[in-house]
Amino acid sequence: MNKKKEIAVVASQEMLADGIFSMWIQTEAAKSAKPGQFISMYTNDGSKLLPRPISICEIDAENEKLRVVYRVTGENTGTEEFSKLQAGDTLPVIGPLGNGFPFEKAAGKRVFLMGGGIGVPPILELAKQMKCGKKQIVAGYRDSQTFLKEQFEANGEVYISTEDGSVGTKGNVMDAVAEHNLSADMIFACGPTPMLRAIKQFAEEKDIECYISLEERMACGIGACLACVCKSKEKDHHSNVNNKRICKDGPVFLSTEVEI
Amino acid sequence: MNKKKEIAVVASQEMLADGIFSMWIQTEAAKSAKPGQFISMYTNDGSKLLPRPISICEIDAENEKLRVVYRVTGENTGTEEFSKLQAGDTLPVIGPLGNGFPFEKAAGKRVFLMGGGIGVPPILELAKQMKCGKKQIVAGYRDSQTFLKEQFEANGEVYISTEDGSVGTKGNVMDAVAEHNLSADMIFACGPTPMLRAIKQFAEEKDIECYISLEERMACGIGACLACVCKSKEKDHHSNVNNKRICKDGPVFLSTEVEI
Amino acid sequence: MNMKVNIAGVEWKNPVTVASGTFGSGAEFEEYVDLNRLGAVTTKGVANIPWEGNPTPRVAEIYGGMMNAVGLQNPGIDLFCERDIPFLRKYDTKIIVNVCGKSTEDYCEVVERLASEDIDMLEINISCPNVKEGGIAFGQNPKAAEEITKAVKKYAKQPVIMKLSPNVTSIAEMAKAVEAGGADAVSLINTLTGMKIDINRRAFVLANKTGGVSGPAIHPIAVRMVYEAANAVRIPIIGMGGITNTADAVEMILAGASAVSVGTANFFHPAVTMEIADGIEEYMKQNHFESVSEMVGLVK
Amino acid sequence: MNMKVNIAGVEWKNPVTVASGTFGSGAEFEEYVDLNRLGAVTTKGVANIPWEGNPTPRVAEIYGGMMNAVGLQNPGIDLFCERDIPFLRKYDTKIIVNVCGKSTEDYCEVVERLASEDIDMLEINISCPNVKEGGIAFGQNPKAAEEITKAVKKYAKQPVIMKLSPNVTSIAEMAKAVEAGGADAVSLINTLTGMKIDINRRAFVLANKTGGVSGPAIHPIAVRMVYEAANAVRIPIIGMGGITNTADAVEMILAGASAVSVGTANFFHPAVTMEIADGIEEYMKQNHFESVSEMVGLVK
Ligand SMILES: Cc1cc2nc3c(=O)[nH]c(=O)nc-3n(C[C@H](O)[C@H](O)[C@H](O)COP(=O)(O)OP(=O)(O)OC[C@H]3O[C@@H](n4cnc5c(N)ncnc54)[C@H](O)[C@@H]3O)c2cc1C
Ligand SMILES: Cc1cc2nc3c(=O)[nH]c(=O)nc-3n(C[C@H](O)[C@H](O)[C@H](O)COP(=O)(O)OP(=O)(O)OC[C@H]3O[C@@H](n4cnc5c(N)ncnc54)[C@H](O)[C@@H]3O)c2cc1C
Ligand SMILES: Cc1cc2nc3c(=O)[nH]c(=O)nc-3n(C[C@H](O)[C@H](O)[C@H](O)COP(=O)(O)O)c2cc1C
Ligand SMILES: Cc1cc2nc3c(=O)[nH]c(=O)nc-3n(C[C@H](O)[C@H](O)[C@H](O)COP(=O)(O)O)c2cc1C
Ligand code: FES
Ligand code: FES
Repeated sequence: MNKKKEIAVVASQEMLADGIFSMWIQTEAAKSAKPGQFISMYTNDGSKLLPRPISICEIDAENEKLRVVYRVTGENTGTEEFSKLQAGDTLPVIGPLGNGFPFEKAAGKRVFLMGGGIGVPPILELAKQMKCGKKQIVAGYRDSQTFLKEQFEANGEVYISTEDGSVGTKGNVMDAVAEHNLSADMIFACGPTPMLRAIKQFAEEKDIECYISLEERMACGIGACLACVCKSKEKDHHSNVNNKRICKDGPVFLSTEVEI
Repeated sequence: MNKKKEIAVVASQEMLADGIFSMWIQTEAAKSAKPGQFISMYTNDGSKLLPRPISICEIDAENEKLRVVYRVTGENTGTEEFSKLQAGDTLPVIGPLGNGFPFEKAAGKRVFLMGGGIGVPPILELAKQMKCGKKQIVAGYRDSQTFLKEQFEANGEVYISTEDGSVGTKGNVMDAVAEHNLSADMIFACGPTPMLRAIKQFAEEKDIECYISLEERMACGIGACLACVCKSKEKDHHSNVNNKRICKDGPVFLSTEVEI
Repeated sequence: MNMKVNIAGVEWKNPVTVASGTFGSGAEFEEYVDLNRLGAVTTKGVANIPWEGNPTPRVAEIYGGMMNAVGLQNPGIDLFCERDIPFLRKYDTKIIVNVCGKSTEDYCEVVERLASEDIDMLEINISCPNVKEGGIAFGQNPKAAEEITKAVKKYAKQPVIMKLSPNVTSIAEMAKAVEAGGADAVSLINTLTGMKIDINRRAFVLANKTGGVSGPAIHPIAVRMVYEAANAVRIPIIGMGGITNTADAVEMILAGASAVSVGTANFFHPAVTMEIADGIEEYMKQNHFESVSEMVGLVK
Repeated sequence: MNMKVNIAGVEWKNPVTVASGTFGSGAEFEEYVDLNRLGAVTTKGVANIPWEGNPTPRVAEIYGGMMNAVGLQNPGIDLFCERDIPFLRKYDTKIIVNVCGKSTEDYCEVVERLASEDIDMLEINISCPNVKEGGIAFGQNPKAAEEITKAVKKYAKQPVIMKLSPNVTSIAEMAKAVEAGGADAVSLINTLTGMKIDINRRAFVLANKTGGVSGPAIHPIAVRMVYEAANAVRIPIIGMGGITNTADAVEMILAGASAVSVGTANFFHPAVTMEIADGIEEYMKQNHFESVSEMVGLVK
């Protein structure tokens, strides 16, 4: 009984790109957070009761602050409500949740850190904390609004892809890998399912150890409701069927463990 | 099609007494408002959808501002939410609604303006606008927190009753009338039903023209849903039964018209 | 692009009407809504004689919605015909008269009386949970629902919409029963029966003890029932229950409703029906629908 | 003052348990809730063999609540007995095992297996709307409900709570049926069947098309059903559906529930059950109740 829902306080909020917001919040969750974990963010509107799981983008453990970067998905959504919060406003959260990236395993290795779209933000804290041989950050965006790019450049070699070709390689992160003829011993990736599917296939073909962060609708965020499962290759020890809970057993999985 | 729900802006808010708040709001509704009318105030929380009908306490038509004075009825209520609003915050409202006090009829008469509890506030604008022979304001409170008393004193002769006897007559407004041996040709009253019942009886016994402002649960506030009816003596022309709508035909009724 | 819909032979200019009992006979909303913008106006239920309705409190707020036990207060068919029909006829919209009663004879009397009136459709409320006799009794039993439909159809000169209760095990069965009885259309859902207790007074919040739950809280249940009914009958469905915005209305149509009624939302957003009519048009444009009927029941 | 309640011969330290499926087997909530503070823990439904459950998405947010179609994923009775019962036994709370199945035989197999286990009560879920076979079929038909109750009672060594579906015309009739079948208690309500459509993708939000609606949105419907059931049967009632705070819980008890289960609220307020247990105690103090049973069904 050491965890609870907490009323976090917004420290700052800014818009990074069209519909993409960055928020620093004051929360105890920062003390124990790891890259690749997420927090459940709750609205202050009684009609919207379920959590919005949002990945941790940066951690300032000392000052007990977390940064989240998120996309407003539409009108009258929870994320739209979040985007209107200002410094001093409150925000109920639970976290940190999930397993996080096993970045210790990267020591000495040549690594791809791959992020696509709104999967880019969690890669930042990972890039900051990871110690490895060669840190190759491959970030895929829609267009020239390459949010967080400067911060990535301070933390590794950066390759950019954009769907419209306005910056870096035209196409997705795999196109950037191909264009620059990059290679790696290990992959950490977060992004839309089609991107993760391509990365998983690439990694398995080349026998690269690959960790991917998955997404699913959640209700509890803590492993109790069985809403957020993905298909696992083996029978999961908890569920006794071929299902793993993304919120609790993930969101980060070894690519060979799961079917997507 | 000249009316609409409007997003009013809070101009100021203060606490007048324990759990009693006063708020000035910027709203077009001020332009046409009359004493005894009310506004429907809506929460910003999607779980609480019905209006909170609140009487108009003061009108500043020129600056398009209205004052409401209201009681927070409990935790997690709409009125509690209102009490947390600060200058600049928004508040959806519809109004002005209802008929208001027919105060023109008071010209030259000796009048009682009677308010009890949270029925005191609407008496203020009435006292300010009413022109009459003798303006006797009788206000009943719970205890020594006699909110709005100073403003009443600037607008007529003031008699106070308190339930605990800490200020003025111990008891209710009728006790104050008795103690001071007051008399009148016309009464305007707002307050809890038992008080209105006593006033109605008093007025009818003495054959005094008496207007009382009633309360009932509302859903539409504009006369469409038939939620807020009271029993009327005669068949109401609109309903064709012995019911009148408090939101539309009232909230102010000639005491002999209604049964309470 | 065509916003028109044809409900049992009656052409509405758009698929948006109001739910009975939430809009009076339109007069009170005249200041907030241009009634010409509605496909139809559905009136508050009317009986053969005036009804007083239930004691107050008649409404209560609930989480994400409300509960009512108005009990079908109404001025009776005579005053209704004299005052409300001429009022509505001034507008370019269809008139749907909602009919209530305590016995088959009551319903038939009103329907017969309306046969000679200038109105467009009849909606027969066999699903009001707030009156002791009649109403819901017909609405929770397929045989009784079929019988009353047949009886009413004998007297009806206008197309008959049967309004169904959600307080049943199988809405599909109820829809089939009224279709078998000759209904020209069905509307659903009426309110779900609920109860609220004031724990401080230790008493029911509504004088009637129970009331009908409406508003956004019931929307997903309504969508499911519209879907089930649409898969059970061929007659058109007017979908309602918690519709509060364009998305809710479109959802109902995609589930199988040929038109939609907006109820409780009128109380907290009086202009909502106009916004929804515009919103549906906008949605159709963006998604390249030529007519409303293309959308009806599209999601299977 | 006495917070204890006696449900079919089993004494709980207070009237608060969790609704099946919203609390796992307690392990995941151990970090958020002191399980010793609960009158009982009701486990996620368990079947004779492991079930995979439904495809994702399995949940959707709805106005004032949620919809789920988890489809009773569970590890099967063997792993359950081996792992979950010993885990729960570490705590000073009663254990209610929720049982699901696709056929009478399935249910009986699990119940028989549990006869020799150290658990306190059985809750038989005949009301899950999210699995094709079984479940709801028993829960929407009084005869079938009575029969399965009888069958299960033959094998049961612990008191049997029958869990009822709200998707019925008469909850009173269902409660009477399971009472006639020998049920020791009833619990209600399970979820109301709902549907949500994504109008942009023009597809169902849940992979299962329909799902069970839960959360505050359904609370007034649940209170009404508890009231109706309480007036129909003598066996105790465990009330649930949208309980989110102390007032909601007290309301259920005043309506006729001897104990309450908190479900969906755990998802957005993990410590809610402890707060409600404290809140009920506080309410009893303030209102001078000596025991919970004095409050049960007090509002008539
Ligand atoms: C582990 C994890 C990490 C995530 N990290 C981020 C991040 O860092 N930044 C970011 O912008 N987004 C992230 N997402 C996606 C984010 O959770 C959704 O975009 C967000 O919940 C949508 O909420 P809404 O209020 O905008 O939409 P609404 O439509 O109002 O949401 C309704 C419900 O659906 C759920 N939902 C909707 N879309 C998704 C989705 N894609 N995944 C899960 N639930 C969804 C919501 O949580 C809510 O319960 C993450 C998702 C997961 C599972
Ligand atoms: C014409 C009129 C004028 C009023 N003027 C004032 C005023 O000037 N100041 C003031 O403090 N109060 C006034 N009231 C009472 C005020 O409307 C209620 O106290 C308020 O609605 C309670 O809302 P809540 O959010 O605190 O309570 P909640 O318990 O959250 O309310 C739940 C629902 O019940 C309704 N409700 C609860 N109590 C009442 C009540 N007494 N009358 C009507 N509806 C109620 C609410 O409007 C809401 O729809 C007036 C009522 C009416 C009818
Ligand atoms: C205050 C009120 C009064 C109602 N009166 C009637 C009525 O007279 N006849 C009828 O068939 N339905 C009546 N209803 C039910 C509505 O027409 C509608 O079926 C129901 O409220 C669900 O829609 P909604 O959630 O959009 O309100 C009433 C509903 C409310 C809230
Ligand atoms: C995610 C989820 C899973 C559920 N699983 C079960 C289950 O396994 N067995 C069961 O009898 N009820 C199950 N239910 C129903 C709940 O136990 C409860 O009856 C219902 O949700 C109403 O209560 P609530 O509104 O407090 O959640 C489940 C509900 C939810 C939300
Ligand atoms: S969201 Fe409940 S188990 Fe993952
Ligand atoms: S509140 Fe609807 S008629 Fe008065």
